[in-house]
Amino acid sequence: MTLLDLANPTRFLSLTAKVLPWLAAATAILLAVGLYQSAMAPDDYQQGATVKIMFIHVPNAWLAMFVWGVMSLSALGTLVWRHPLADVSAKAAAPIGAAFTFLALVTGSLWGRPMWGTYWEWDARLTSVLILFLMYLGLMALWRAVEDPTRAARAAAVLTLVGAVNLPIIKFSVDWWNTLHQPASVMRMGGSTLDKAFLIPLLTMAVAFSLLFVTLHMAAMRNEILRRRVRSLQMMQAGQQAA
Amino acid sequence: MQPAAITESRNVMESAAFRLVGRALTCIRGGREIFADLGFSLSAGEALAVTGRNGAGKTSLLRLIGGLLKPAAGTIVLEGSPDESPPAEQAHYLGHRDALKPALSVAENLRFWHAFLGGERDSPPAALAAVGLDHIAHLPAGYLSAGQKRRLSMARLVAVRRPLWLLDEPTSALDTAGQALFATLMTDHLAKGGLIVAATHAPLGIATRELRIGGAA
Amino acid sequence: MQPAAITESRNVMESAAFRLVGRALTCIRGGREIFADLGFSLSAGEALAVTGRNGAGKTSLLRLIGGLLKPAAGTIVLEGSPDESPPAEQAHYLGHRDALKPALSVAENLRFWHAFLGGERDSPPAALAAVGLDHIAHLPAGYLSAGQKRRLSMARLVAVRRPLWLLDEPTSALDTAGQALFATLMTDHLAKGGLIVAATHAPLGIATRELRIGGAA
Amino acid sequence: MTALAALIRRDLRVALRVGGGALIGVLFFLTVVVLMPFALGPDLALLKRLGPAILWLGALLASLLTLDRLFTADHDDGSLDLIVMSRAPLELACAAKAVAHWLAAGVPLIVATPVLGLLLNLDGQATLAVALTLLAGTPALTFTGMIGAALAVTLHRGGLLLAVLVLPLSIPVLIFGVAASNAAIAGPDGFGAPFSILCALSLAGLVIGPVAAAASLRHGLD
Amino acid sequence: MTALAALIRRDLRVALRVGGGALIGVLFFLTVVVLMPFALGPDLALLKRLGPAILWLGALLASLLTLDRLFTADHDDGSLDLIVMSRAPLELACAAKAVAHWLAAGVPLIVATPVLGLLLNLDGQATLAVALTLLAGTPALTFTGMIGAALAVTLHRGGLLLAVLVLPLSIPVLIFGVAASNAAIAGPDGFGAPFSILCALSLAGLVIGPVAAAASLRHGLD
Amino acid sequence: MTLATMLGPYASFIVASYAIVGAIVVALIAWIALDYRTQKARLRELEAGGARRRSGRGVTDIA
Ligand code: HEM
Ligand SMILES: Nc1ncnc2c1ncn2[C@@H]1O[C@H](COP(=O)(O)OP(=O)(O)OP(=O)(O)O)[C@@H](O)[C@H]1O
Ligand SMILES: Nc1ncnc2c1ncn2[C@@H]1O[C@H](COP(=O)(O)OP(=O)(O)OP(=O)(O)O)[C@@H](O)[C@H]1O
Ligand SMILES: [Mg+2]
Ligand SMILES: [Mg+2]
Repeated sequence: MTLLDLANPTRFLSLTAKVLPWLAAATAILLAVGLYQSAMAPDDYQQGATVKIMFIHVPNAWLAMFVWGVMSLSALGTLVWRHPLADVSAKAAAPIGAAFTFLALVTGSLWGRPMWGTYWEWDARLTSVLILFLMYLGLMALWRAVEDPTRAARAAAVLTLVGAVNLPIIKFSVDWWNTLHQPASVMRMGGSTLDKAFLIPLLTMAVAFSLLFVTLHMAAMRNEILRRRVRSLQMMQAGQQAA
Repeated sequence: MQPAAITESRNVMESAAFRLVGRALTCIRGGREIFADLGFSLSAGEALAVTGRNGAGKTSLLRLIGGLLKPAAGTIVLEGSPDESPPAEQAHYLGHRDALKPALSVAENLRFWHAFLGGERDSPPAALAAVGLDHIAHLPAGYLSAGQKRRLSMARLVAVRRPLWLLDEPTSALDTAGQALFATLMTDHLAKGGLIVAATHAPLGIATRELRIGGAA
Repeated sequence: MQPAAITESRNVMESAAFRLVGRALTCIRGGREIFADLGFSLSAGEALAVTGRNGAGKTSLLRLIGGLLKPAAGTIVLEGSPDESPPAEQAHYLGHRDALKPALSVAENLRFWHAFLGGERDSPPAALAAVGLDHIAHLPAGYLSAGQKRRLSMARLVAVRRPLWLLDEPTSALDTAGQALFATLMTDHLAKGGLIVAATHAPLGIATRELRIGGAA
Repeated sequence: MTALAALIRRDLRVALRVGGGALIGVLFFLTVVVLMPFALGPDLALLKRLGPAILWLGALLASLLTLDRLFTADHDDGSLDLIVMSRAPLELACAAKAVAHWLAAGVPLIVATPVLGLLLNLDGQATLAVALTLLAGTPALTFTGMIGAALAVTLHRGGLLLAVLVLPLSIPVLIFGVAASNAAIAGPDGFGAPFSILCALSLAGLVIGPVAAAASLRHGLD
Repeated sequence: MTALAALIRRDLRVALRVGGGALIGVLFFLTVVVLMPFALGPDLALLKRLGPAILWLGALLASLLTLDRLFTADHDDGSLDLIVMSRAPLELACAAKAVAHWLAAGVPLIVATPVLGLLLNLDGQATLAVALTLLAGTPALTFTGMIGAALAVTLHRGGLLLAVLVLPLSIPVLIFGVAASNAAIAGPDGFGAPFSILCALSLAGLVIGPVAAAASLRHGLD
Repeated sequence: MTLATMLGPYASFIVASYAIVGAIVVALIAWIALDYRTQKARLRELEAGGARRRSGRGVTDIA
């Protein structure tokens, strides 16, 4: 099994059909373990039980950014190598990434209310995640708006790459802007010295959510391939009737 | 802006034995295959009339040659081109849309394309006279009738010299005199060693070879 | 949206002896006089071919009849119209521009005009079939070739019945089969007592009277 | 009636398809609102104070972004000729087009207001008040803008007049809209007066807009 | 070179004659500024503090308004086909079009700034600083917006969808533009850093914009 | 010991965040599964209707 084999959509379908159940099972198991570990995790001396939100908030936030990275790679595949599976991968990833971003926002807000006393703050990190969310939604709208998938793929690829350049700039500039106007009122635990009691469930959950992404992405890619087959069959039928 | 005519004595078209060759072309648009495995070849001084039913893919073929569409398979080359440039850069494309800005005058429109397209050129006023529009050079292009717009597009072919003409139903909207005029222009162009590919439903008034595209609609 | 055909037995065109009469028409556009003192008259079942050089004023005359331009002098009336309505409301206008929205499908485009124009109507699917577009009814109109767009415009003439047809170079972009089809449609329309005024440079394939507009360009 | 309903349906469909769908309107306002803190700084109190103005600016922008081609698009593809010739009175056809435009560009804003209110830290009642003023006032934006859109067809060089005429016309709408919203946020007392003016502007627009647009189209076609 | 100069000259001429774009932009800019005092209430100090932000917001939104038909207009009349086929590299042609657009729509904004500064109670030096940042930053707005304009051709889409795609891309420009202006008003010290970043953004846009636009046009024509 | 006492004063926030994550993840899975079914069904329908993918088109056929 080489990468070239994977390039063939039919090959991809049959291969993933074998892999998918195992992946799904692994995801389920790891998620269960992670959930158990987080339930058992002790309260933080400062944050109390709300620290439990961290175990879902942080993986979602990480994935929100990771998925854009996956889409950027796919965009390169579309523009540079014209790889048909790259289009499929980019399109399938967008809604999943948007969902993770949404969850990072929601869990963050729900954590912010007890911690900072407000659901929303125009803080640097929060704002850049919101922008990320908007960009996901824009990209999904773009995919939806154009019937012809190859045409949409190229436009989406250009936009994804420009967005990939832009996001760090936003993040960086927003940081800068916040320190300029007022000191960040953000209380962070800092990724530095996290107690093992929190670190282990967090990492388990992070791995579990990553697996969840891989599984969902693969399944969504399969759907997308099928959708394109349906489309080309429909087109061909129209052509046959014409002839 | 572009003052006078640039009339070099050297003429690209005469100096090179051009041949436009398309091989095994397949065109897919909007997910539907328009035509497959189409081939043609055309030497300097020849005109090819592309015919076929509505929706057969005549316009699509012209756009493939002009590089405005990418073929799903196959190649198009202009053999004998001195500088290896793609056919698009050696070609004039006269499509359904006239590439005119209604707010600019007739003369301004032509002068723009004259300056923008570059290469060997004749003077714009002479070109306007050649298509019979010199008396309305100052009118905004938005005021022109359908046939007058077509004539203004034709003026572009005269003002800027390109060896390959891609013409999409060039005589539509032209009156009888206009069609005769256009036939003369094409004959001249061919005599100078030019090539013409024209999609058409009506006779062009010149000797042509015919490429019939199957397909339906 | 518009389910089935509305085929009343009463037919406006048959019941009234229509006559379209233009008297002493002068048309001024952009400050220039296009034509002056033009008159014509046309009875039910007759077709008038308006001819003339490019820029003579053929399109302008059609637009005068359709009420899209106001004559500087003269009148145009549809005599024998049952309800004193202006010619515009009794007319179909088929201009150079196809009045199609590229984002809507072929069927949606036709259904819209069918519902919007109102009056006596036939079913849109039947009209699509009549012009040979039924197999691509679901395609976005933006995907159509030039001739297919023209056919879709023709479908409007079939789907909604109007006694007076104003046609501006109707056969341009149509293939041979399309032109024959259109000739049949026009013959049918005339046989039912309709009127046709068509600006054209090419023979229409039906018996016509001719109105030649002088002018130049 | 069928004719007008068909026109509304078509324009809506085109707007949604070309603009990317019904949700895009909401997304657009979200984007505009998210933009504000970047310019104004992350000062929640200030944002809250500016909230209504931001929402109203978004409304104006959304209607301008889509209005300028309201009639020119139909003119360019030849539809306008047929609409003018049709049996439906041109005034009503213009009104129908305006309604479709408002549904596609105005309503999403009103629907999105609660979400945006959250981001701008407005409380429930204030959000409701702003939504109400938008509901009352955005038709006025559409109807005044329509006059400019019709002029743009008439005068081929017409963008100029479009801008000169329309934007000043919409400034009163903006001012009263913002005033009414601010009044509602401050307390229920001052709300009535600007709100009724806003309604009056919309009603006046409903009459004047289509009539003026139709007149300009009728005289301006060529 | 002649080719590109001709393109710039043509686009400028069309813009000035048709009038629409540039003037709508300036008037919208004006509207945004005029609206602010009403939104903020009679707080002159606050108005002055927010001045640069308001001007920058106005500039961003105004450029959005005028950009969307940058390429679609050429596509609709068939010019774009010829431009793509021509011997001038498409990237340079795109850049030329952007330059023309900036001259027609961006420069008037900068020229209008002093007038608007008066309305916002900015003193002379502050106004100058804002105008300077606009001069350095609006090209970046044009160049990022250009990507959206090219996508509009590729996608056959327009209106709000494009605004949604383009606005997030222009956020950094907004941030640094406002930061530089504020710094200039506060004192000459902090001005350098954000201003040079703004210039860098414009330069980066000068490269990325035309390349991305050309890529999208090349793939997207049909 | 109820959930609320175990999770302290902010139980509702914790439960809500877990619930929302759960709901969205389930929704994603359901959407993907449903999508798979509909595509499969449409494919079967089309193939029953006589449409057949041409072989040898290889990679391009999904585009
Ligand atoms: C809507 C609100 C919020 C959003 C959008 C958000 C977003 C993010 C993002 C994007 C990350 C990953 C950053 C990185 O790894 O560099 C993150 C990590 C994190 N967030 Fe949040 N967050 C929000 C609210 C909160 C709140 C209220 C807290 C706690 C008081 C919090 C605590 C954390 C922690 C502890 C991490 C891990 C930090 C690390 O990896 O170093 N977040 N959040
Ligand atoms: N919008 C306009 N404003 C001013 N003058 C116009 C306008 N449209 C056309 N004209 C002028 O009116 C004259 C007649 O135009 P018209 O379109 O009626 O000609 P036509 O007979 O249809 O020509 P063709 O055969 O080319 O279609 C032309 O000389 C043209 O320049
Ligand atoms: N933009 C497009 N997207 C998808 N399909 C298209 C597009 N344009 C044209 N087509 C389809 O491609 C086929 C060929 O179109 P083309 O315009 O090449 O036909 P043509 O031979 O020029 O016809 P005509 O004689 O009507 O001009 C048509 O069936 C049409 O539906
Ligand atoms: Mg064609
Ligand atoms: Mg004409």
